[in-house]
Amino acid sequence: MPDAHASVLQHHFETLQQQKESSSLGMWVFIAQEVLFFGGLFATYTVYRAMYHDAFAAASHHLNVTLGAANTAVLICSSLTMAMAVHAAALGRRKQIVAWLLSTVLLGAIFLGVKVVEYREKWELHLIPGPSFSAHALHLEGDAASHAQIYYSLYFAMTGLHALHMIIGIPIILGLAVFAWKGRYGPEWSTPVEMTGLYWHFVDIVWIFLFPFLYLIH
Amino acid sequence: MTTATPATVLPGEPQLPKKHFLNADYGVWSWLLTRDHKRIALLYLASVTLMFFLGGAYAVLIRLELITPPGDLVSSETYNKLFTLHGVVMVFFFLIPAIPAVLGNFLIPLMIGARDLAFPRINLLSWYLYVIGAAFTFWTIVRGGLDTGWTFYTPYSTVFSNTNVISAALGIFIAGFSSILTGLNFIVTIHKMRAPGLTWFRLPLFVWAHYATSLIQILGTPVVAVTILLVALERVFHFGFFDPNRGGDPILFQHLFWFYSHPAVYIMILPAMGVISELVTCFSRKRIFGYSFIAMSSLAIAVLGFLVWGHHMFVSGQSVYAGMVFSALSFLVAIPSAIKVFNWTATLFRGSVSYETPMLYALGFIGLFTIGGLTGLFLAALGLDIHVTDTYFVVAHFHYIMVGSTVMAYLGGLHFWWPKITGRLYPEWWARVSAVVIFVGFNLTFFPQFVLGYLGMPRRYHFYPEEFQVLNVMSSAGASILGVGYLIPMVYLAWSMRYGKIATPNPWPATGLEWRTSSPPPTENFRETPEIDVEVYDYTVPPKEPFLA
Amino acid sequence: MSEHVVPIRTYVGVFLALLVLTCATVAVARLDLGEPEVAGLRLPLNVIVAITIACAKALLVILFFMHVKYSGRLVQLVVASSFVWLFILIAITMSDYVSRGWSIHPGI
Amino acid sequence: MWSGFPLFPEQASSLASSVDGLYLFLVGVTAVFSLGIAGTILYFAVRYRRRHPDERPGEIHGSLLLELIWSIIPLCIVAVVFVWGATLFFSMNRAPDDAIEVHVVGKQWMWKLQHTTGQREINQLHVPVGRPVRLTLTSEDVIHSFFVPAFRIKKDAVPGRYNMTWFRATKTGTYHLFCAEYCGTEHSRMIGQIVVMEPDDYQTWLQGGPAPVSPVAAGQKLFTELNCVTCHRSDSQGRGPVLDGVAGSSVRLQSGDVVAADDAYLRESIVSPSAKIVEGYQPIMPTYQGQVSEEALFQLIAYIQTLKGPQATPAQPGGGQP
Repeated sequence: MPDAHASVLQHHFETLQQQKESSSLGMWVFIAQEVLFFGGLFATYTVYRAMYHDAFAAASHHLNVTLGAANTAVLICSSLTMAMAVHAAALGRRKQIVAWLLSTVLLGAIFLGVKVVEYREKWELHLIPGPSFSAHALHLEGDAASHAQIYYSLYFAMTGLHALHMIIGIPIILGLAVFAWKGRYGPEWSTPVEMTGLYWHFVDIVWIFLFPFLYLIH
Repeated sequence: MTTATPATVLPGEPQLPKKHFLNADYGVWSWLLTRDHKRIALLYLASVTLMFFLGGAYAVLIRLELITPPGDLVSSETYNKLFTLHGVVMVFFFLIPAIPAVLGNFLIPLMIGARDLAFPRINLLSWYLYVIGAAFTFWTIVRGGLDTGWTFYTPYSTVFSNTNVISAALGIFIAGFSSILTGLNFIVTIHKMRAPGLTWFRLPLFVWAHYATSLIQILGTPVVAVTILLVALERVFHFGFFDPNRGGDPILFQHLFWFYSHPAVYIMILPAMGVISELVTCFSRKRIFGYSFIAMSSLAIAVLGFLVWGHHMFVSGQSVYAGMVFSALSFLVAIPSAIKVFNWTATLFRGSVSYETPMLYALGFIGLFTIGGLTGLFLAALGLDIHVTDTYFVVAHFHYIMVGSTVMAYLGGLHFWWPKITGRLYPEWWARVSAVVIFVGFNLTFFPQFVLGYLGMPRRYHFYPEEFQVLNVMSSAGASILGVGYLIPMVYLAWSMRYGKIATPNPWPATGLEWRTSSPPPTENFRETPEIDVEVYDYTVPPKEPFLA
Repeated sequence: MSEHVVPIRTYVGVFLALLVLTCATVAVARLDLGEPEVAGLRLPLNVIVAITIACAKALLVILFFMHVKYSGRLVQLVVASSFVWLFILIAITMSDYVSRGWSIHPGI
Repeated sequence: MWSGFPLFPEQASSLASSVDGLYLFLVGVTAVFSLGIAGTILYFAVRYRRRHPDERPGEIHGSLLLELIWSIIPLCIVAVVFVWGATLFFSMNRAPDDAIEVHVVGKQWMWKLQHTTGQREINQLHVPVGRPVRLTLTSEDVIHSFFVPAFRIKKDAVPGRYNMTWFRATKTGTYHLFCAEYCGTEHSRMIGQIVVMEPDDYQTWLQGGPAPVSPVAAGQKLFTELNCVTCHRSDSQGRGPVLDGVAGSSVRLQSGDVVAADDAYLRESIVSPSAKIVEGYQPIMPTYQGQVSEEALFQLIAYIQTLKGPQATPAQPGGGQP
């Protein structure tokens, strides 16, 4: 597809190879930035977990491990479908790309749906940090309740930012699916799919750490 | 004015190229939707200049207030907002973007022989993020200001302040991403877009410095972004992160904040050092002394800079042992900085030194940076820092680094590349005068503050004891000179855009690829992709011919 | 670099390994592995196992799904440095908290 | 305005001259280096000024030897400064054992100080010359910083925790006390005085005014009023650990850690009782966060410190003797 080749090469690059490598490096640098962005939260988490271990454990026991584990599996599945989409894009299999991308979106949506269920449960039990927070459901009182509130503050900040990343990712993947349907991606040029894949896998990795850190405190 | 008006162009006089990036297209949208790194650099130039004078206006009010010991000009509430906004505007909206986003943006593609940065759209997005961040800051000001200090220390910022912390925090958060994306663009560009034959050790040191800066922007900025976000969550939704009444630790905020904000000082100073390396070689007409040591010291500063943040917290109650480690590492940063100063000095040796304005700024930079750097040793020394931290000693120290050094380099660089950017020369006589005025004014303003600080005058004080008045008056007097010094270039640079003498492609003359295209450069920078076979800074031969059609 | 087409077998293998590790981390969390003391340091085994499994999973995703195994040195360097910086942030911050309780009368 | 125009702060504590020593050393280093560099630059700039517009000087690439020299010499200097500074820092953080205790609470925008003898002061601290004074600092609201330039000491008063600093005044007189950490609107008014007196005058000062209630007595009263005594009985039959002799001992916790029962630990045990559970006890104690002021906490701790434990028997896990 020489025409497609010419249209995707941006004017300031010499070759398509240079353009692909730049995109890939750019995405990786962006992910490095993301690592440090979540890193601030993980550092906060580490400090308080070491400080208030017991309250964190008690508070975490109220998370639904089954839902968390199921969601982990869903996200891993979505990573697989994303990887398959990238694979199909590299081979230029138009319908396969679309199918894999849409299944990724579906799995992402399931994850978010489960997250909504979990959040609602916390809402009903007054576990949303703030003035209405009550550690009653956790059977904690006094200072332990405050520390449980720190746990829930971190829980919502971390899972919330993670979910936000997914919410940003889903429309991007949908957009890719549209372009894929139009036959934009093939062996010559599939960088957008690849880059979105990297982003999506990164979001998966964040969850891989969030799950044991938030749900499985012993 | 010593320059002629361009009423008549004599034969043999340089002429502007017919087509260049400034006249490639006309109209507001040709600027607001541009993807040309040179135009984006000029958008940044206009915005950071605006922010510089806004921040400067706050400084004027602060210095006016401090002429007398009692707080008689403004109320304490207002005074606190003045220094807070001075800090926020200057740090996040002037110093951090100034050299990278203006000079770096304009020059990096030119210096490496590329047609643009790797991601032109993201480059434009960076500018828009900057503008949105600045808009939030304006909103903060209009709504009544901010009084937390630019450091946003908790729990004051999260629980006690009654001012507009949220909008200010959002502004900084957004501007942070502007900075991250600029860094990302630079890293990819420097890695992937270098002209054929331009190997790493042939790169100008300006590029090396920006590479190191970008590393900090990428690896540090996200941490302060998320920290600011936590402050906002704690303030708006009463999440508990740093509030001691709910078991939070305010010192954790300081760790997270300084993890970025100490390296942020290197975001300001590393590009400045890059500028100085260019200026010193050009005006000594001699290869930089110890090229690889200067290049590597930039990286060393960037990496070591991440390991020293705790030296802002020696009196906070941080563990004594952590304090010792931070102190030791802080001293190590002094070494690469010293290496640079010595190498610049050695570059002059047996050179052919001329004293055009950029060189005056460069020499001024070396002097002020030396003092700023050496006073950093006072603050890294544990037992001594206890006395001087949070006093005017610190204020003087970081102004020597951030204003004395960074702004000097910024102005020096702006003058140096002004002919390249606009195609016209600035009036040399006025420029030299203003360089001297700024140097003198700066020292008069900030040197007394070292003495004040050691005497024990705390920073951020609206009222102060009478015995500190003489030094404060000296400082304010110096500030008025400094202010004039900053206004003069503003005037003649604006004037020269229209009336300045037409510049040749290489007026100094200097080596470096940016001088081998027309002034101003065409939109695509070079008519043909340049090929490089020698390293930059080869001053033994007359300047090479430009790559012109 | 990104031209390398990874066989589907690899993806499925990695996927299965990730699922197995997820089950393992849940299962291990139900056990109390104790906190044996080694050379004066108490090692909370549960935490160590959980982190190890999470790191293994992340590594699988990074190496295979994200193709870092097949990427150039530069990308590998970027990935490594982001985690090194994360480590710097957490480790140095924690060094303050860990040593706050230490006496400043070191037996003199 | 020219009256009293000092260029150097007064030295009024035992540490001041050591800090100034390091300061002057560094001023010397700064002067030598900056004048040296400036001089060299000026000399080069004049000596090698451009004499002809087409002048092309020869190349010099660099010199490894020079790079090594100008890396190693500064490294040696900063190593000396580091050790010097760290030594000073350690002595600043290690109060002599015979120090007078003063409790300091920072609050927007005043300093509240209390002596062990019971005298309370606001924005003023009277101390005898020649005796070490140990300050335990905390804050009721935001972070403040206790700064006495003449003593060269400064320490943040951080809400929720205790920080410590100390000084030994060497000269009688009145010295500035500043809040050095920005704390809000009236930050620059959060100032006070340290009055250093001859020991005899200090004794007179202590005896002047109405007879104060000592913190220990106030703490004992609180201990009873807050019903602490119900659980913390001295006969090991209570639901809480025995407090006799706990202050200054090592306590083994439920988690297996052993912690030193210093002021900070005692404070935490009152406001965050669940954070560190003593081995063998249940986390049943309610928090006193917000119910007991920082000053009352100091009093309670002062009282607990007086509970000596000669009667502690090995059967008491709360006693903490492993």
